[in-house]
Amino acid sequence: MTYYAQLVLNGVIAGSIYALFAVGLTMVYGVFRFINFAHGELIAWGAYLVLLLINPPFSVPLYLAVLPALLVTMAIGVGQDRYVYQPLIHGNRITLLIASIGVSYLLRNTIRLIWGSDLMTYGIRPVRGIQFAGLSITPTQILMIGAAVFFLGALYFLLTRTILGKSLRAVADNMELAAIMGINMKKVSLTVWILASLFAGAGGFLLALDTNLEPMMGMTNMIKAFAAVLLGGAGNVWGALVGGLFIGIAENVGVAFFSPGYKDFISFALIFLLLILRPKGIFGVLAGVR
Amino acid sequence: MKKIFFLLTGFCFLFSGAYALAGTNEVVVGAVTPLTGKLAVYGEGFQQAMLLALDEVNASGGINGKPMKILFEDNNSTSKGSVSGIQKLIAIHKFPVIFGPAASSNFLAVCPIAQDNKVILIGAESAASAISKCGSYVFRVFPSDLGQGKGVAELTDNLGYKEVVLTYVNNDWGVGLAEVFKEQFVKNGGKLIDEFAHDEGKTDYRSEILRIKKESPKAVVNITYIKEGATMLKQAYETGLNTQWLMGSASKSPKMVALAGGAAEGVIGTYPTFSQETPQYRAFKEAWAKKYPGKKMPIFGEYNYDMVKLTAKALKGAKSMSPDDIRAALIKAGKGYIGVTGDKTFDANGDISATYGRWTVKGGKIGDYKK
Amino acid sequence: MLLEVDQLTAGYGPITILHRVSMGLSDREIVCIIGPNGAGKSTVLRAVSGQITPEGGSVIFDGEEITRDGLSKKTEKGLIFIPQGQNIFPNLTVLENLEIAGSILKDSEKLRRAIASVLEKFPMIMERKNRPARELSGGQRQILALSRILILNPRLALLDEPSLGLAPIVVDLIFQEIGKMNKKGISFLLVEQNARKGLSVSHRGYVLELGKNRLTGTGQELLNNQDVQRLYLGG
Amino acid sequence: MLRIENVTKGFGGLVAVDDISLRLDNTGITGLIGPNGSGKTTLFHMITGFYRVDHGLIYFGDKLISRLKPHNISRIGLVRTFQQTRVLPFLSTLDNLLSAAPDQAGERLSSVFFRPAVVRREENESRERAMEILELVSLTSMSDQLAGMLSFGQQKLLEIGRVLMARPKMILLDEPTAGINPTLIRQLVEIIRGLKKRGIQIFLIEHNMPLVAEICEKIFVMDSGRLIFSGIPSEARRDARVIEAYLGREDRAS
Amino acid sequence: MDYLLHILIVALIYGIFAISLNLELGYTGLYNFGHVAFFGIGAYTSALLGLSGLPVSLSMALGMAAAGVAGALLAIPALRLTGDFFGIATLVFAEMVRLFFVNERWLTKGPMGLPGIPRPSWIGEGIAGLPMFLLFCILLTLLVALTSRRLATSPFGRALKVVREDEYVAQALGKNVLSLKTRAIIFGSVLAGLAGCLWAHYISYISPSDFTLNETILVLLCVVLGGKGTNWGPVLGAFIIIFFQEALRFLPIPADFGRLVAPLQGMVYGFVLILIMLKRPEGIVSEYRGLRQC
Repeated sequence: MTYYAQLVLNGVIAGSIYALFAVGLTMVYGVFRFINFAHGELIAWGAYLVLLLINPPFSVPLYLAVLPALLVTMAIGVGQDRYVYQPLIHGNRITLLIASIGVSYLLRNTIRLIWGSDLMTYGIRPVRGIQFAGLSITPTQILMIGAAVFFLGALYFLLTRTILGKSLRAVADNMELAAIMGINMKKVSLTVWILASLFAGAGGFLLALDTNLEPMMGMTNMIKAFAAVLLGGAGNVWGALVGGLFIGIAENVGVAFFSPGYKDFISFALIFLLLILRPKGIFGVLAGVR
Repeated sequence: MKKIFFLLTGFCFLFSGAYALAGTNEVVVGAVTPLTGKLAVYGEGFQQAMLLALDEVNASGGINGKPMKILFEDNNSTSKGSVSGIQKLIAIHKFPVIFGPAASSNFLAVCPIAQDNKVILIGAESAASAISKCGSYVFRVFPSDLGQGKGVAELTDNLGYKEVVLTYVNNDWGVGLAEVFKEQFVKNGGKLIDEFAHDEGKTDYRSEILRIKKESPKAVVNITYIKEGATMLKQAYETGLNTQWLMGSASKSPKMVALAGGAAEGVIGTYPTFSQETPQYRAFKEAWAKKYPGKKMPIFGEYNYDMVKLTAKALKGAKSMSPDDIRAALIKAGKGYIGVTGDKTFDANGDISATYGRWTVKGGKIGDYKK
Repeated sequence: MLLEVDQLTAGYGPITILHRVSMGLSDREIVCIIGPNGAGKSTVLRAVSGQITPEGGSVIFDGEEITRDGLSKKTEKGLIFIPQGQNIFPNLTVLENLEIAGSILKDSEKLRRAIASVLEKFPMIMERKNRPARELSGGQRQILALSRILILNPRLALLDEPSLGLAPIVVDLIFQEIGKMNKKGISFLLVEQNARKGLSVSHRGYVLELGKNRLTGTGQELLNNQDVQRLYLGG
Repeated sequence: MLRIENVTKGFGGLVAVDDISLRLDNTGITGLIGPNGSGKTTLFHMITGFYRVDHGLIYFGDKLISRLKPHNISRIGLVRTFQQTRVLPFLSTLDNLLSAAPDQAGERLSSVFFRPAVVRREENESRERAMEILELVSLTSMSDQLAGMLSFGQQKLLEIGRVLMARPKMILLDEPTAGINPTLIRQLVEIIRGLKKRGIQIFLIEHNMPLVAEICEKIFVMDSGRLIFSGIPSEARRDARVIEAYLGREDRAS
Repeated sequence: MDYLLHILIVALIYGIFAISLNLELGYTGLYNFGHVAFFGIGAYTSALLGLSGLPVSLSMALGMAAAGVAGALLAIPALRLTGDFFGIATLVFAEMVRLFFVNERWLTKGPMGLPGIPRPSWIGEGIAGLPMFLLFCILLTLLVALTSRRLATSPFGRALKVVREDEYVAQALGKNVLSLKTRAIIFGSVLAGLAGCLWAHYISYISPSDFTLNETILVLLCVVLGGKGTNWGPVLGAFIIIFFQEALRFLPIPADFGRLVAPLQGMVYGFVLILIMLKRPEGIVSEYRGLRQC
């Protein structure tokens, strides 16, 4: 039994990070109505920028490296929007999607150019997990869950308690009406990109802290996040959160029943089935605050 | 339309320029090497080792007075890239000898091309047993899987583990080795409690680790690479899995130990070995430290070094630069040749034989395992 | 005159809907625009409010030319627009809808008080203030949309078909509210399809047909005008 | 010819079309009018199969069509236009028409590859007919222009022409005159009358009342999803319920 | 010269692959981001059958058929989706197919790949066969391009374009949208399968890593660069891309910078893709060439 409990716990840890990625992806979808393929690269860049800062010539302590790295990640996110997506926003959504694939390719290969394809780490020594009730969890993982809870809590606060956050939801709800009501669209779109990049970058950092860095890490996790987005209903922030947890648990528990070679297959199959059976997500548009 | 014209002209210019590249006053050998892509982590080390050997060859007079050169073609770690690369080396440069790409899948993709073109193809790190059947122009200075799979099985047996969990990286090399291991292990009376593949290049193997932990095996045979091995060891340590890890040769690397950050302590593995007490090895080690100060010796670097040295010897002795003459010279050169990695006498398949050693990690360093 | 629209020409992309439409509205006046479907009534409101940019003509508000100002600039000057149909945010709560409606107010204390007074005024909305607005009935939604006028207290409100899709009794309620707000000093430019209803609460009316001015007069005059009926029903 | 029996359609809580029954015999030109949101376009969508009916039956001739897919309904001669003009912007004007030709053998892959002569002959015939129609809608000189580049009025004409190309028995026009200038309206009226002379039935939603009065032999009036009147246009003007639907109720007005 | 033959063969195979994607993406407006799946299914089927001793031409035909069947199987559920969601569904489908190749070792030998795939018997093995193989590819490319042209200029092709422009209008004009799209996908899949078969029998070794998203992006780039919805644009695009890839080998890049080539190449692809979308979404050869645009 503890075996399954531990699998679920691992799923929750993985899922909380997927959720961080997914809420960003779904916010962008909610406001701009397109799937940003390059979201994964924000994840990777967040992680790699920290790596850049902790190594020579900067040699900044890890905890000091995070903030500047996240700031640069945000700049990348805002830059994507400013130079690629904004000029295309009124055209075909497919044009946007292809352009975002282009952005993803460009950013990922820039990582390869700078850091190579090799696996990297922050060089932190592994620590024995803390044991309780037969379950094991490492301090880093506790930090991950804590950070995910903190970020998602902050997001909840922002979206439900501040005018800016409410404006953001209003734009996702009805863009035309939001414009009529004098909501500053530029500010809202900037906020969305900043939040999406922040969450992606922070998630990427945490993921790298727990495991390793490699150029494909963004892409791999973006696919998972996308499954979470679909599960929660595209554009639905809380749906994405639950979806992230679900994907995390599903693929981890799935290992007990399938060959681990099929681990990714579970996410993919889930995406495929969800798209076909419930294009609006399990929770549909009705659940939660959008 | 104009743009297309310019583009095409540009390509033509590039292609035509290439023919002028190879001069006649030097002996050039081609190499298809993974400088980019997923195997680039090893490729750079291979390249450095080859260049080290090259320096030594040229310092001692080159190939009968002509300097030797290696032209590296990247293969992007893919079979498509390997085929394109070797096609270019053969067709444009017409090199009679080519050093083949790492990873058996890539090597297997190019070996029929070499064989058909009557070009000598030499591999320094491809282990798949299928390579033995590639043909008469294909050689390797690296032992076939067959031996190593048996080696791991014997190690397991010797250490007294009768029931183990087997996991292996889900690619050509991992699967091939795992199959040889399984056959031998079961034949020796061992039993596999669980057996599964793990994906290459993942950053999270915790669920796989749990699957192992569930069986609480005394030992786990993990046939995997540096990155995957390090991640798994680290996460097993965090999870509190106490077991004896048994590994193959591809994860024997200081880099693996560094990545695993202490969690690699106590791992035991096998590897095709050669004595490190020989003067050849000491010379190599010194030369390496001199040319690449501060850089760790790469995995399989010794084999790449031996490959270049042996090839140089063969080229010196070849009657002409025709493939058949070189082939004969290579076989002759290999006979009784003791390189850094031991005896390089080729058998009928172009394979060498090898002895298998055992490595372990102790105090953060890789050393020989002794009972 | 609070609002003077002179020779306004406007449309969407290649299609021109309004052809040199002119109209005026005095301070504290309710003016209703009526006309058959496709006459361009809603387009007048969109062009005046700044949702679309007019192709020609001018809009003067309180003595100031605002023809090409955008929505938010006009809102700041005291001219607000409440569109027809989807005029609330269904997935925001009622309270949040009110907050967004007043989000251009810089003074948050003032906003808080304004919202409190709106909630006090409409108990049926108060009851559901923390529920998503999509759960409201049609009439409640319209009240919620109109609350924006109470919160922002503008000089002039442009309302597009406030009675659309509502039961007669609710329509009466809506028009009563419009009357009350007008007494407090807010002017209205309405578009109504329900011509009798619209004209009955209005001081004056304009009749449009195919994007052109057709008739004008006081509400009662137009109600009694046979031409109006003919316009709607042909003949 | 078109028979609608007790048709109902709702969206969520809202009943858009409420138990409508009507029939069109060989009237020639029939109008469907009503205030905004009265359910006219919804009814059109149901007749042409774009919406499924919740209840009720629709017959065209003797054929029950209320369960058919839109393309099948189109193929039996009931063809529609859309409220917003929808030409195919990145096809040439001529291709816009050709694409509407019914029963093209060339749309079957087997014919394309194995019976090219048949396809070619058919294409030539279609082309001839398309040129005639272009003549009719005065777009001959625009035949090889991208349809998206035509003026709005020309697009309207092209759309009518395209419907014509489909050899319809009955045409459903959704607000054909919306947003076009009076000259073009006259041209359109002439085209519509020409169609009637060829024996094609016209069923149209229209807001331009004088025009409806001028060209329709019969009209139906809808309000809030219900049919409130059917008869000749001059009677509709005197009908109390129609007046109420358009102008509002008299008793509550003061 | 063999090297040039090799590049030409690869370019032609990608030309066929690009034409097949163009049928869906260019003519029908179906954004299939999982097209490589059919390339892979064609390649694997044909390779497995060829290895089992079936005549190569027969196994190639069966490979194409298998790709077509797979296309139909994908089309039936996925066509319920439109636009970008269809794109994602197909992308995921392709990854599932690849994972199947990786994991079903009893059939595909998994990541070991399939070596020694034979060529058609009338084409010689090895170098001697290259000119013949090139000829074979040229003939097939011409055949495929002419077929695609015949299709595009036929009423069928016109109907596909109507579907692409406006599904509602297509329905109102009596077009069975679902059937047209399904047929376009099947046709596209069969041709992608052909490209896959050619690839497998040419390169003689295939493994699952040859059929990743990267290949889809490469062929997508060929189509949008060359000009989607045009007949020769995709082939032109394929030639430019393949020649560009190979030309990079000739740049005098110092060995130390060798590892930078592939990332730089990827960056260029990404950048070109963005640039095309921003500046010239219709590609080099425009579909609207010859039509007046005022």
